[in-house]
Amino acid sequence: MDFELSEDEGALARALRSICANRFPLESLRSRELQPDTVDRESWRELAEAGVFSLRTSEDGGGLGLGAAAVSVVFEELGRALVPGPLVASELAASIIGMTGGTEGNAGSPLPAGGPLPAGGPLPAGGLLAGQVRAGVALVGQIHLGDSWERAGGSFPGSGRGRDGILVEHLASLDALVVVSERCLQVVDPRVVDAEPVDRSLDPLTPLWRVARLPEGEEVGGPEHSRRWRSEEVLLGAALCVGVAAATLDMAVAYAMQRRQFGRPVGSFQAVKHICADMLVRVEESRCALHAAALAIDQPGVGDPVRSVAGAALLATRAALACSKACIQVHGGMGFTWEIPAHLYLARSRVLASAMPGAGELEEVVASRL
Amino acid sequence: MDFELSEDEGALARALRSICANRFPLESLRSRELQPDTVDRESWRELAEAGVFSLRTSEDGGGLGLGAAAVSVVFEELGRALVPGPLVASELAASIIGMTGGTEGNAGSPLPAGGPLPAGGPLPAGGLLAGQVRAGVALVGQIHLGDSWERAGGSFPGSGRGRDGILVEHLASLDALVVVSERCLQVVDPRVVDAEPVDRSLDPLTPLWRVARLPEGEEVGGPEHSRRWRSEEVLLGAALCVGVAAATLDMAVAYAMQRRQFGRPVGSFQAVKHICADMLVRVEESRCALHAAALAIDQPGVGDPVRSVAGAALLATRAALACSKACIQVHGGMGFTWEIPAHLYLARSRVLASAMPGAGELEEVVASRL
Amino acid sequence: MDLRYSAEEEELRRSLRAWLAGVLRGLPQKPRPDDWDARRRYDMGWQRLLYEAGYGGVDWPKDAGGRGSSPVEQLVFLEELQRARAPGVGVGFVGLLHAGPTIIAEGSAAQRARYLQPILAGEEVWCQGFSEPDAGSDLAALKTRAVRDGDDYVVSGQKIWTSHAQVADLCELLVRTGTEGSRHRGITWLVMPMDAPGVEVRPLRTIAGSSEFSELFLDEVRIPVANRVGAENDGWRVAMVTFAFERGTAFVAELLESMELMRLLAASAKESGIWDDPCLRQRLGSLAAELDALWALTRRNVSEASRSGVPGIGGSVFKLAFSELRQSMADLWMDIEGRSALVWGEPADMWVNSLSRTIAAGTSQVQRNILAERVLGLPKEPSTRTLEG
Amino acid sequence: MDLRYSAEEEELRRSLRAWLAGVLRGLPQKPRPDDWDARRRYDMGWQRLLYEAGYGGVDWPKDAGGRGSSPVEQLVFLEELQRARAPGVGVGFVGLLHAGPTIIAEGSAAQRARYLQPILAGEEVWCQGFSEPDAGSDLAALKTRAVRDGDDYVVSGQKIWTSHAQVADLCELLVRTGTEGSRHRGITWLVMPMDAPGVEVRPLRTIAGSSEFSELFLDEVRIPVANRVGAENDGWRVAMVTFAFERGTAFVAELLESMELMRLLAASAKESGIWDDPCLRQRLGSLAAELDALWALTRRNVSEASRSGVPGIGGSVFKLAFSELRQSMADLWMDIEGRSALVWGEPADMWVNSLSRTIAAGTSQVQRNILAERVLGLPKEPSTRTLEG
Repeated sequence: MDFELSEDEGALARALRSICANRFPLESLRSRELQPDTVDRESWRELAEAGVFSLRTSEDGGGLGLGAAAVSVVFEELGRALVPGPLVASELAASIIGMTGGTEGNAGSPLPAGGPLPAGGPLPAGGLLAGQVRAGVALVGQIHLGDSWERAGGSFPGSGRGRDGILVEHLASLDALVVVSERCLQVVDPRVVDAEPVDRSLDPLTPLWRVARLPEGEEVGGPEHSRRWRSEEVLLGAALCVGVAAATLDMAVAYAMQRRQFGRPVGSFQAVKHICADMLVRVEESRCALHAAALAIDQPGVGDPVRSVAGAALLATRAALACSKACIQVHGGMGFTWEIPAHLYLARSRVLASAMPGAGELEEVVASRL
Repeated sequence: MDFELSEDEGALARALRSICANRFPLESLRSRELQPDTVDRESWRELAEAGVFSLRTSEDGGGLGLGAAAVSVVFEELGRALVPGPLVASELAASIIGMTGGTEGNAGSPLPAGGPLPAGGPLPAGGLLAGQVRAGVALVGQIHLGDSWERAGGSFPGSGRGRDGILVEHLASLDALVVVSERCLQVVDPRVVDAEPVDRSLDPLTPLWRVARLPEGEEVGGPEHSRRWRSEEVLLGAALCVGVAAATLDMAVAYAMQRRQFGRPVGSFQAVKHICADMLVRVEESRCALHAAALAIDQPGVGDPVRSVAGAALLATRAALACSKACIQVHGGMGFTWEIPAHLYLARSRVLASAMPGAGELEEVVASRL
Repeated sequence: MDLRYSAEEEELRRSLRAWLAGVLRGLPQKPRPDDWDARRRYDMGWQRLLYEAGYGGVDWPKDAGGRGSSPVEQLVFLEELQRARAPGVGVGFVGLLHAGPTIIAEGSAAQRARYLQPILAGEEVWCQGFSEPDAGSDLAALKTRAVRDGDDYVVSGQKIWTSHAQVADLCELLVRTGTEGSRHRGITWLVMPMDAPGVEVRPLRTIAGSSEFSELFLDEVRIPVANRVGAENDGWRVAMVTFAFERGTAFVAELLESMELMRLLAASAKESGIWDDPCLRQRLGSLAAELDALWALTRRNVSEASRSGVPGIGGSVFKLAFSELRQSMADLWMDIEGRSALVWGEPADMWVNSLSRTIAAGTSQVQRNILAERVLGLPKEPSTRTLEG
Repeated sequence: MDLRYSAEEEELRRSLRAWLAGVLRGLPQKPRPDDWDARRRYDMGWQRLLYEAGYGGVDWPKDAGGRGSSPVEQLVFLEELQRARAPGVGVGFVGLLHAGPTIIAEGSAAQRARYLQPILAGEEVWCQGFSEPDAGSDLAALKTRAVRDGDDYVVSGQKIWTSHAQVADLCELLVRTGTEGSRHRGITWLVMPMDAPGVEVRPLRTIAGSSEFSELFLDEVRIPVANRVGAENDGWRVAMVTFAFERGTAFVAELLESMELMRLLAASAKESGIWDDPCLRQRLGSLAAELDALWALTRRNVSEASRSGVPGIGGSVFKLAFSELRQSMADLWMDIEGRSALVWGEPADMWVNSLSRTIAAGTSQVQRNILAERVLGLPKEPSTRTLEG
């Protein structure tokens, strides 16, 4: 047993951190705030080329053949850097549908990597995925349709239906849209979706569209794929949350060292120290839970994947929400200005949490596996 | 509107505090720890003579004719002083059954004030209560029998049934035992109850008996009395809780001023200050909620008595439990010694909370009245 | 203790209710949050209506042009306004609740004559220039300098968190006239006309995306010495004196609005079916119980203020508890809305804004220190004592 | 990252399991908590059995008579002991986990020869004389004085929170040999025989009513200079060196026991029907998820210790989180028991004892300071820095 990051995993994390620092520096992200297209396709291509979306694709299939643990390490970095875009669905499309090789008949028509979709005509659904995912540059979004996660009263997780109808993230940037239902996975051409942009989204880097009518798509996976999709998207979401929590801890500590009040750094006050210490506990706990959950998927027998994924998601969403809030508190008045990016993490935490089952549901899952 | 304590109410509180300081100093209470009889009948008589159990009895009936507000002020003091004994049931017996004048036929046989019950023979139930309560010295305990408060699984509040069967407090000291059920109130002679003492009780000042068999008693009140009993015992319990919380705040502050660590009083450290400040918030909130609930009973139209009593009970039990715990924390290692009385408040908080509906049930009541 | 209102208080309630029923029908539409000129017109128009009906300064003393009502009467006034969903104090806030009361208490006869009536009549808008970028929770560290030059002070520096500066006519300004390091002892309170040369207003965007606050840049602004309220270097005391004017009613409108929100959330949860979730019901019940307790605490504070003239300890207790409660309420609302909460709207706005509550006007950390030191009597931290001495 | 155990680790598990299955059948009954002589016999008897089977000091180095196992192997060892419900370390705690490792690291050859083997073989019981009434969280303030007199130190003072002093043969003692005010720099580490004249043990009753701890009163106790471990005035460092020996496994037994308790609570709630309450289920689920996370954190700490030899930051994080979690678990248990919890028993005992967790071995307040300062690098408080400098 060795639960420390292996050399390869450490190298992967460092590589991603460096790509994010180069391609997604906060200043350049912020220049796209509140715009309908917050994803820079060139940077996305670089992520793809670094293997972000093909980590779990088999080596035969052009991927790296790694496991959930490696992906959770990578997604923590993406969360930490606030990388905008349909990260989770794009990875799942590669690792789940990509691995199926797409639906029959379309597999032979891959699209040019990173290029626009051919105008008009029917969507080469499975082929699009199989092709582009291998090339690793497709932006794939998702929608959840009424399944067991749907809650009475409208709100429903995944990119789902709320009081405002179904909301989809990043629609204008997407190459493909996966519709997830209990029965199957379908792929829809985002250009034929009847949707209107939301006036203002809570997260300035996650634009939203309200879907009025969703056309029938091409089926690219059955109930087994659906189940896997829904379970693994929770793991990836948890990884992004851990990254968000870790980033806000770093920000809070840096500010507490530099900002002075009452003649000394605010970080020397016990009250501020204790806020930071509690953040640290949340980050460490949720990261360890995340890695244990990923290994429970990768290594049969080391743990209960259902229980540990639910537990990791519970702690990670809590950590992201609580730490991003605490980060604003440590920043005092400055934390309440748009200029300081603390609020971007807060908003992102909500976006990520809203794509998960609620805390009560996750707790029920854990309790049911005791 | 004037929500400050009136002069009379202030005088009542001061009088009680002084009686408690004289008759129930902590040292003398502590000499009775873990004994089967923690109630000193002489001191109890002094409480009774000060009107503690006849505050709400009409002036015609020999009482003071005051309302729930006055009783809540008095019971806060009793809670603060950790006065042991069946305070709540004794007050309710006076204000609820006493007011009925007892059952027919027995009203004319009051017992000598404070004296023992006549040995053997049938119990002059209503008469006992009517007589002794007027004299104000009866020690009246209570038992709750399976009503809507009973929870599946055994635990049930009031002096009720748990995994260990029905537990009664202070049985050996009682003059009468009121059995509360949904249908009626009955009085039972405690000497004919088949019960064995519990080896060790959580609260060293609240001895317990496990009841094996409970004889049928004399009916002294109908469903209306039962309902009132159960609602008002929650208010009185809340008042005791507020007192416990207030006492632990005082103790914690006094210790924090005197104890030095790292060359300064521990109370000068932010971390300790913040614990104390949070205790203060709980005490003030729960006391205001308590008084508002009492007035909602006394003054029709000023509030919803059901909602406000439930809310006050919720905040007061939380305050007692949280503050007594925080008090131990502020005392550090010393708080963990038997010698320092902090743990007595902690144990008493549990005793009081266990006589209330659970937090979830109280929250449901409040929510249902929104 | 008596929670019943007296006959006079009930009479005030009846007449207010009648007046509100009439006047509210004629009100124009509420302006958009970022149309500052319209907001000024709307809020000042409403203040004018209150003034003409004799409600212009309910809590102000009669000799200052107010109604001289007791704190309890003021509570009735605020309850009725909230019940009728009347407009709030809006951009009149600083004038009516802070600068005005300061001038009432500490201003000269001439200053009272000049400044008070226009506040009551809805003619002049005030803003507050207290906080600075490096003097947040530690207000005594402020650096904006005022140098005496003949009959003027020449003021340079920077202020932050100034509400509705865009439409303000006057600013209550704290400046340093003492030496650097003089802390509380070298501060002076001035009235600054916002159109004075050298005053620059830069709206500050908050995390809610709003422009409620601004930064003020002051570059050699000349302010007549006659505009000084109180003595030179005595401005800290002058600024603090207003807190004595606060009679426990500062948060009444928001508290009542919070209680209304709980009812709405319960109603909407019943409609949508999520009311079937007992954990949600219990969260709601718990928050409602705490709101009820804070409403009781408010009535206690107001009663104490009616007797003693000052609100006592309850105000600090209230602020600490209410700040955290608003955050919990907002969290609950966001959870109930689920995915819909990602569209910017009322829940998101409340959620994001609730975060400023544990920061603004003294962080919750500072509030806890205040409660511990001033109410419970715990000793100050050695280092802070040395600095504030 | 790899959570699978190696073939060697699995082999250790198999042989341990086989041995435990046999040996546990022959164990006498567990003594009552207040029968100290019986407890000593029981715990030392068990240690003797472990020793004879080669498990006497799993984590001790081979040249000190131990098994020299890796932290991961130690984890396997602790897991299997817990799984088999084997006895805990009991009164052997201080010798095996603190005094022994200190002597291994800092003792002379003669001291190693004299003290180590009797610990492993279950022959000598140790206790710890570190805390004092006025030196709790601030251990460096200790006052017990040792004055050199020929070949002896003469020691007078008072110690508190000494576990199982009633049955201890030896005491690891911290005394002040430096000047008053020398803080960390004037402390010396001594081995004190408990039967030395002048040593008085007074059991201390805790709020749980137990006699686990005692006060030690030392009145001119003569301790040979030969009993000093490390140099004079270097005792602080000597005492701290043991922390490096801690490999993240200190709380493994309790953590595993906590996870077992969650299973039992769930099972009993299902049986009694309160499992139908979703809020209870969710509270249980939330605590179980956090326990799972702490189990993951433990495996991370142990892995780190296996590589680097020291446990890293995880240990402090673990202690802070686990202390509060134990309190929440105990609260839940008490709530589930309801009225029955008023009869003293396991839930009450856990509930009351859980309160010491945020106090003992550094209050949670001190733990947070440590995390903030040593892990996150936040500056020390000025006053504390001056004193500890």
